[in-house]
Amino acid sequence: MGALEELKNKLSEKFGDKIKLSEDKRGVLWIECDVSDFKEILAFLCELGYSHLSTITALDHLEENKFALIYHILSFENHPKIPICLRTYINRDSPEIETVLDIYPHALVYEREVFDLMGIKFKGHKGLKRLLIPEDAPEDYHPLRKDYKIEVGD
Amino acid sequence: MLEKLKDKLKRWALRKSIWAYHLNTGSCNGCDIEILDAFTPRYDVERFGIKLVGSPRHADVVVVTGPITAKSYERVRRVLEQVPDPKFLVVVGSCGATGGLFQGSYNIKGPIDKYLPVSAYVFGCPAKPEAIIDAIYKLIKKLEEG
Amino acid sequence: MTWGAVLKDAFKNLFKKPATVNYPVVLTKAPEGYRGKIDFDVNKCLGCGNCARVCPTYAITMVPSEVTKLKKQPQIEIAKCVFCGSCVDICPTKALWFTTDYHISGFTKDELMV
Amino acid sequence: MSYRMPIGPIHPMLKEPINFIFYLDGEIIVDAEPNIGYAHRGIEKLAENKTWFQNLYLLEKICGICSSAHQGCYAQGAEYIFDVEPPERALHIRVMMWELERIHSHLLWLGVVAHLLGFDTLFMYTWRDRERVLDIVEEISGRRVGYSINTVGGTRRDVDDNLLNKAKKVAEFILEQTKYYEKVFTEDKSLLIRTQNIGMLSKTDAIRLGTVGPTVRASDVKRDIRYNFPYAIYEETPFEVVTFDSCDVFSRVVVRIREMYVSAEIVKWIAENIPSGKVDLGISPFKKPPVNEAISIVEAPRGELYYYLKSNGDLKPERIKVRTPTLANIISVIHMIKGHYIADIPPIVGGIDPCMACMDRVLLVDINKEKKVVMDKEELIRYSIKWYKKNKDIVISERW
Repeated sequence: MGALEELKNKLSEKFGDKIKLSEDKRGVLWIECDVSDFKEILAFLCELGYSHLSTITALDHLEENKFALIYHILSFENHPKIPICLRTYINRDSPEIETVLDIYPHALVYEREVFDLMGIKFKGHKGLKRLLIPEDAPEDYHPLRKDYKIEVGD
Repeated sequence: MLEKLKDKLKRWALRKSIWAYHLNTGSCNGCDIEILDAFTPRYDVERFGIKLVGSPRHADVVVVTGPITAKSYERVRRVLEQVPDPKFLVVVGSCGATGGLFQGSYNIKGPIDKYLPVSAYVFGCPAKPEAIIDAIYKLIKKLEEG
Repeated sequence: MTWGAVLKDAFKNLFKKPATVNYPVVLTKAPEGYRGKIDFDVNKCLGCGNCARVCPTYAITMVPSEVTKLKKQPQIEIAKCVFCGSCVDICPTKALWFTTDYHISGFTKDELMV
Repeated sequence: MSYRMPIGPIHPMLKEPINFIFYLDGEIIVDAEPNIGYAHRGIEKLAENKTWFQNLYLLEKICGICSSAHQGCYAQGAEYIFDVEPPERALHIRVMMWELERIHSHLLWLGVVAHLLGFDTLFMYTWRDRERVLDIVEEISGRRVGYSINTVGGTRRDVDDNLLNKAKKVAEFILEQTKYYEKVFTEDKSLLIRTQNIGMLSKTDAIRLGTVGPTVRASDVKRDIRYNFPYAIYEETPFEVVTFDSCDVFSRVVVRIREMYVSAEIVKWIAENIPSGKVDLGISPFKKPPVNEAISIVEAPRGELYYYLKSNGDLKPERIKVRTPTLANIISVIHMIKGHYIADIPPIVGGIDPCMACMDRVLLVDINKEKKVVMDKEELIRYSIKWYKKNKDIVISERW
């Protein structure tokens, strides 16, 4: 696939060993990078044409004691047919990460949802409040974490 | 004797024009569009005098859909207090009756019959408009006998 | 819309059949593939419990019975059932099937159906 | 003097609980703050406790109007995870159900917008025509709403010839009905007043605020998942992206009406050349998937629907992330509504076809006069019609 190879080369010569590129059968590009320079990569991709942040997924790796945060970005104009998922890991005890509101202003609601259900704080996000759970819920009540168990029949 | 006459008159008046009020406690809006369908030309429940009203204050039958989610619980309670007294609850959809697919979720405050007696259930996910009309029709018949 | 168009349209509607189906008098028939109330034939049932495992709302519980080979038979609770039909598909001996009866309403919740 | 006007969640304008808090300066809306979560049922946590096949029916219940979009998107994602390829005929049936659902969802929305502007007869008209689509869908899948026709590896039911002919007849009926609605919505004076240059969303703002679906296409941005990231069989179907450039509620109405043409064409094309063959791969519901993760993007009637699925080889998925299109459009509603009057709240918020928005119980707190006015949906609509008549002497309907 021409566009994918060209995109991968552009990324690897710009960031070299800081990122790990992998690609799955459906033509989705998965990038893995360190927390320190994930914003730089996001900014670079945003200029490249990836102007739409679909959503932010938070994964709870209980055993390795870390959270994974995946930024799903799409480009509609010049890189068609290649969705990109950028994955970074943060420590589970102090779940803190930079906000991306300056690159993607529409991350406002996605970051509030991740904070609400998973408990990851976004530094620099002014209106960080609960989105889906009632406000009077206890402070450390983050139901999507793996250690919060619910029993469902079966 | 006067008491019996007054009661019969009240029940006759209620039977003739039931005003329904639709209360969505966080449902997936499958049952809600079926309830709305019952008021559109094809099923048209206005033939029985059933009218969809905008506010709980002039409602006789409260048509409830959805498992009560944590956030809408407080508002549901406040709305149900405002419905005048001879009120009947018709629960539409299996998630209203027993929590259906959403049983056990952390954000569900349980089916509504934990808090208020429910007079009629319409199962099905979502229930067909005819089933909703059938339930309200059965309710009217039950009202006649008292 | 100009004044004329409204009149033309209203006039046309005069001769159209009314869109209302007067339901309680004329019982509308659901199409034959409709997923209504589930029916169950106990002597076809093996008692394997596949339907109980596959049901997304855990509406089917296995109840002891003496008719089936494995001494168990499903008991379907209509209030929990969402009529998805995964039990009908999984049943090896087709002991469960859909009827086209959609009058699934009642005054009490525990109209369990074996 | 600015008011703080909460619009409560119960008995919503669009039948769903959501709460907006508007900050008013007299009649002009200065700022708004969405307060969602009233319909949050914790589905992502439930999905982690049900098996891959049980989730098919759980995720279908996220939204009643776009249930097939959710289930199709999940089934497609699960097929990436199980690494299987569904048969061609199943893909054709799945796309037909998507398009039929888009038609009846747009018809429903046209009726609701007409109702919000006080035009109830049009609401009855659109919903009466919608019944035709619901009938054919009921025959194909067995139920009017929540068809649960998809499964991992194909579809659960086959379609025989007379169902296909009926689908074609419904598509033709929809084609000439949309001509009628296009005439009504674009020429009727009272609708034009309430929808034109209201809720402006310029092209750059639409991209900046990440709006999706018909709302972004109404601001002249060529974004459609079926065109940019084609999935299932959208490469072969006759399809072109519908955009309109007047960036207001009126252009959202036009985009949705024109999309019904495209959907009806696709249903007709599928009814004509659907390949024969198997419909389901017959994967047993107790099969364990390999360790894998996948994303699946689908164009739901309201916009781009994004699924992220992760499996760790167990019978139950490890994580399922769902991002519904309305969550993306909520931010643009806040941007659009600034500077308008209270009377314009129903059309603007209704304009993005919110699957979770509500406007019914308006509580106007008049701070200095300490007078509380509680208005509900009907009164809000009447208030806006009266207000237009008094301030802008525009007569919308003679009832007042």
